Amino acid sequence: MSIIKRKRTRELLLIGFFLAPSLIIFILYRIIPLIWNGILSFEFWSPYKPAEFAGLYHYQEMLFYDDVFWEVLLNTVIFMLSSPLGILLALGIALLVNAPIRGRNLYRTIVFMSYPVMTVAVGIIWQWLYNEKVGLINYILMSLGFIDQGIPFLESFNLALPCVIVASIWQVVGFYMIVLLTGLQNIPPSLYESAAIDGANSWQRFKRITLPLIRPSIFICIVIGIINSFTNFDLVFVMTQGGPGHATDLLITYIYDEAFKLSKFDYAAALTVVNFVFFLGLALLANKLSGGEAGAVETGD
Amino acid sequence: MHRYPHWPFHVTLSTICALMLVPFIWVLKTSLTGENIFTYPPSVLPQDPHLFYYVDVWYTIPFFRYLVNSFLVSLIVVVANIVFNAMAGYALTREFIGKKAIIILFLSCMMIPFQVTIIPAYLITKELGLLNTHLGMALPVMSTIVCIFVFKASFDAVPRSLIDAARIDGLPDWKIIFKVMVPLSQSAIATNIILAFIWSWNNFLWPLVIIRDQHMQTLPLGLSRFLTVVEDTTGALYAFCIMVLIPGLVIFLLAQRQFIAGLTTGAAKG
Amino acid sequence: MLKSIFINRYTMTFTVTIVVALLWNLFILFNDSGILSGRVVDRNNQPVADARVVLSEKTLLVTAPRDEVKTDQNGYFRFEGHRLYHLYLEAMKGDARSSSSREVRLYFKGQNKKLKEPLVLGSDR
Amino acid sequence: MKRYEKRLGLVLAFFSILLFMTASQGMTEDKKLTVLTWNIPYFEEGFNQWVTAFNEIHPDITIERLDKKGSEWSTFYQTQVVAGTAPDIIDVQGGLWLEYASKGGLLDITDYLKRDTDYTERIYPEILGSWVFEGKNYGVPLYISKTLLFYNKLMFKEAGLSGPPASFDELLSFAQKMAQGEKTGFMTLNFDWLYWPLFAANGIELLTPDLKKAAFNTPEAVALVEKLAEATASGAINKISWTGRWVEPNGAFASGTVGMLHAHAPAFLWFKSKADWVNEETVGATHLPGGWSTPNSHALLISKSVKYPDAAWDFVKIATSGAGAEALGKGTNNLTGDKIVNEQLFSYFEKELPAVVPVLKTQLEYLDKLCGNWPAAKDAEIKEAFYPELQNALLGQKSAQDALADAEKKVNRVLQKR
Repeated sequence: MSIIKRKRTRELLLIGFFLAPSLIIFILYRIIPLIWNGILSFEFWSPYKPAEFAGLYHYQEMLFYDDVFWEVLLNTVIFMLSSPLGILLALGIALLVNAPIRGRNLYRTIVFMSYPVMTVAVGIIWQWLYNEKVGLINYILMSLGFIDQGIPFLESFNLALPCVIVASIWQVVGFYMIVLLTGLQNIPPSLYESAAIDGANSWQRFKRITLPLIRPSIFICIVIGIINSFTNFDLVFVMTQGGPGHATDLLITYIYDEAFKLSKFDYAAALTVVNFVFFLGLALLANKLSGGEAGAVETGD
Repeated sequence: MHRYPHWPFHVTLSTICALMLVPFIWVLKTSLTGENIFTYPPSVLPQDPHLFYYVDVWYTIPFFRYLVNSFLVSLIVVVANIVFNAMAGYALTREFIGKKAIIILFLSCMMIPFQVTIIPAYLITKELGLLNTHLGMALPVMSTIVCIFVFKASFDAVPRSLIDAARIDGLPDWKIIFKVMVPLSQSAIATNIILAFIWSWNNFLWPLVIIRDQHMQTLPLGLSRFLTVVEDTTGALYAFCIMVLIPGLVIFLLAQRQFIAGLTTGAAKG
Repeated sequence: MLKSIFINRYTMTFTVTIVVALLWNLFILFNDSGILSGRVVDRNNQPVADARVVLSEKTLLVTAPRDEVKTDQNGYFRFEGHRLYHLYLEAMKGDARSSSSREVRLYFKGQNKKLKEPLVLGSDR
Repeated sequence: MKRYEKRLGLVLAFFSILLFMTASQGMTEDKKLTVLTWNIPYFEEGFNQWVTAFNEIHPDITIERLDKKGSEWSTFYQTQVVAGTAPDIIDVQGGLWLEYASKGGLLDITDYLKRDTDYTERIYPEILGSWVFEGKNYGVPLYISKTLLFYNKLMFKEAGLSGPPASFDELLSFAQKMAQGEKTGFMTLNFDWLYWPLFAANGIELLTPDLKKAAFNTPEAVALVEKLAEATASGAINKISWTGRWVEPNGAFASGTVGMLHAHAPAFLWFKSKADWVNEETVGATHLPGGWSTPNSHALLISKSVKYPDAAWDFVKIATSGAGAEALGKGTNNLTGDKIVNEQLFSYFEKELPAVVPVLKTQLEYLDKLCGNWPAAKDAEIKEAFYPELQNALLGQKSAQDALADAEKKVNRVLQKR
């Protein structure tokens, strides 16, 4: 009994040791800042003044008076709900470039390439692509005779957000692709071989083997999609600055503006807390839907 | 394996790639001609392309110095990421009390965007005495949750029988990781290398805030030199983007060769 | 096992990059005396002797002269020791000027270069 | 079997050496002043001249120079303020300083200005007045710029127009005449309050004179916004006017498809270096009908936390007057706040860059008709409350009436809030 117990303690120590470096980094750079934000959200504070207790002032302000908050929250949710499109596209691409075909390295590189490009420059290019008068998309549409007049994509309240989402999918699809590709790599080919012997067609093989086994990767992608909806900051910042009106403002761009443009750090902190609670709830839901434990799977052998 | 025609793959992938490349072609073209993007009608082929904007970039900022700094920081980040994430990822494949709590903690850490942590993170880094250092730039991204989960997924996929066999052989845990799990998780390592490198390489706001010394600046910070209001530096701006992009692509090309289906079983024999 | 750490595709790529960079710098070392030579001719393609050739640099749209030489009797001129990579040349003699300043871009500071096309004096004034 | 262990060992050893190396780079504290400039990284030669001149009076103080681009400038500055290491001398654009001044983060320099009359007399009083908050001076002009109207003479000729518009209605009708296909007639920059001259020209005030309430919701304003929205919908006004920053509008004007551009003076240098066709004969520079303009000048201000205020003030004087100001003017192709230096600069530009002279001349005219520079403590918040609503109206999402009413409500709330 005691041997087992000792072994168990040792194992726990080991697990603790393994988790420690990552945990320390996250506590320093995530948890403490979150607590800082949490405290700040109940205060009146600016870099120049000592803090004063504010109670729920900022939260009341946000929930009852700030209609922009609700607008950007809605935008963020729309942005997030669009992420499955990107994931599906990426899954398709990942399956294709996972096949043993010639030149797949090239295809992978091209698809991935848009992810590491600096957003500042790409943002300007996207703005031009969407431009009403001289943009490429309108030019092509007009040359093909679909329209007579350019469509003001980014200047339209209804089209601006979808346009930013398309650009964002363009940027992030390569990222999804490699995460999914990693998942596909984890599937032992022997499973396919035995399934093929059993006479399963490719759709059945996909449904019965591929999909269940890459569930963890899909979970990661969904989480990334959620995160992306509030960290995809640069692209919005460069392409539209949240405009027109607040049509493309996301929570994060709004928080950043409130904090650093308007020096309302206390209010931004309250927004941060709400943002955090909301998205944590969603991530936990995703965790639950994917079978708990960040989408763990047991390989059946 | 199975015989099927390859051409539908090529057709589909070529179409996708062509679409993906459109914005990129303009980046490349502008870096070679410096032309006005807003010219109408748009032209696909560059006129009088030349490489001199790249020369401009090299000399207008201390490019080499920044390159070395970026490289050092990324090296720290990549190595730390592989080690720390593999360790944490392995821990999460084991059963222990509070595992659920740790997973939730990790998930919640992901939900805190970097932009809202700037001020406290700065103060913490100041307390640690790491302002203006490579390590200070690297520290916040030395372990990343996405990659921990990538590792966890890969480790989970390692056949139980293999681990049990190793354990019966009396191998301690850390040996199991580095002798059984890691060799079987090559694609996870590759993903880690690629992502950690790119995140660190493109990191902009954090180095901007904590670095005051000219000699410690990293490449993305050179960007502002090409966005001044009084002179047109379009060509140099895009050339700069390409130059910053290339190392990331090289790393991708090198690491992605690990993505070869069938590795798991192949290695399982040994 | 040492082999696998030190010789793999990462280190190989790195080494090759370093070697190429070294070779390039070696090349620069032997070719950066800042020699820029060329010729000045008039509209009838006759060499112009004793013309002033001004080498200048543009900083934010403003031209700043950096050096000046005169052509020999065959119309040849030669600058030495400049440290520029983007410069402008203009030739003048009396009232005649070259039509517009010639832009010269180099691959590194002070790259030695011989202009193939001569500067044409008084082409449109 | 031992491969991975050794590999790991080597990697870890290497890693720890790296850690040690980077951690051991300490920082030294000495007597120094930090100067934070705003997106002029190319301005090095002149900056070093300032430092040399400064070190002649204060040899014991070193100058640290930082430069940040507009979008990150305030993020950097405020982080430093919180950490207690605020840069001492800061170069600020537009109305951002109001926020800091109203919260007590900036040094009051009124007494210095009163003491050093030989300095103060050189500076344009109207421009110096731009950095007065509640009766106190906080800043002095580093370089001056305000909005003006650029017009594409080639497009004017094509449309049969002879000269710049003389009235606001003419501005709109000219714009309408030039709009066709990919071409548009008019475009304005919109960041800060750069579009406000359009409103000022029609007699619209943003706030009441005591800055306590919104004053813009008038029938005239509704009529104007309706007119602008109509012109925007018809293509007379380019839509980038209401969404772009400066790269896109300037780039569009440089491509030769925009008839008139309402922008600040530095825009000229940018699109001139962008497009070969731009010169005195093809691009005109004039005032908006009525002469109204929004200043977009940069000022040097001093942080409250400065350790050596007298020395900092000396540096500010060196940088903004005499030889230092001249270096700045030549180094950035701008005019300065120093009257005497500007005369020298004009003769310099006439010789070196004649195309810019007519543009710069406009910068010193109509100094009595500056607008969009209200000394309201909540300037930035008012802007955030007002502009999105205006965008709604201009891009046809809301009626002008509704948008202005909503904006009025929001602006008043900002002004009443603590």
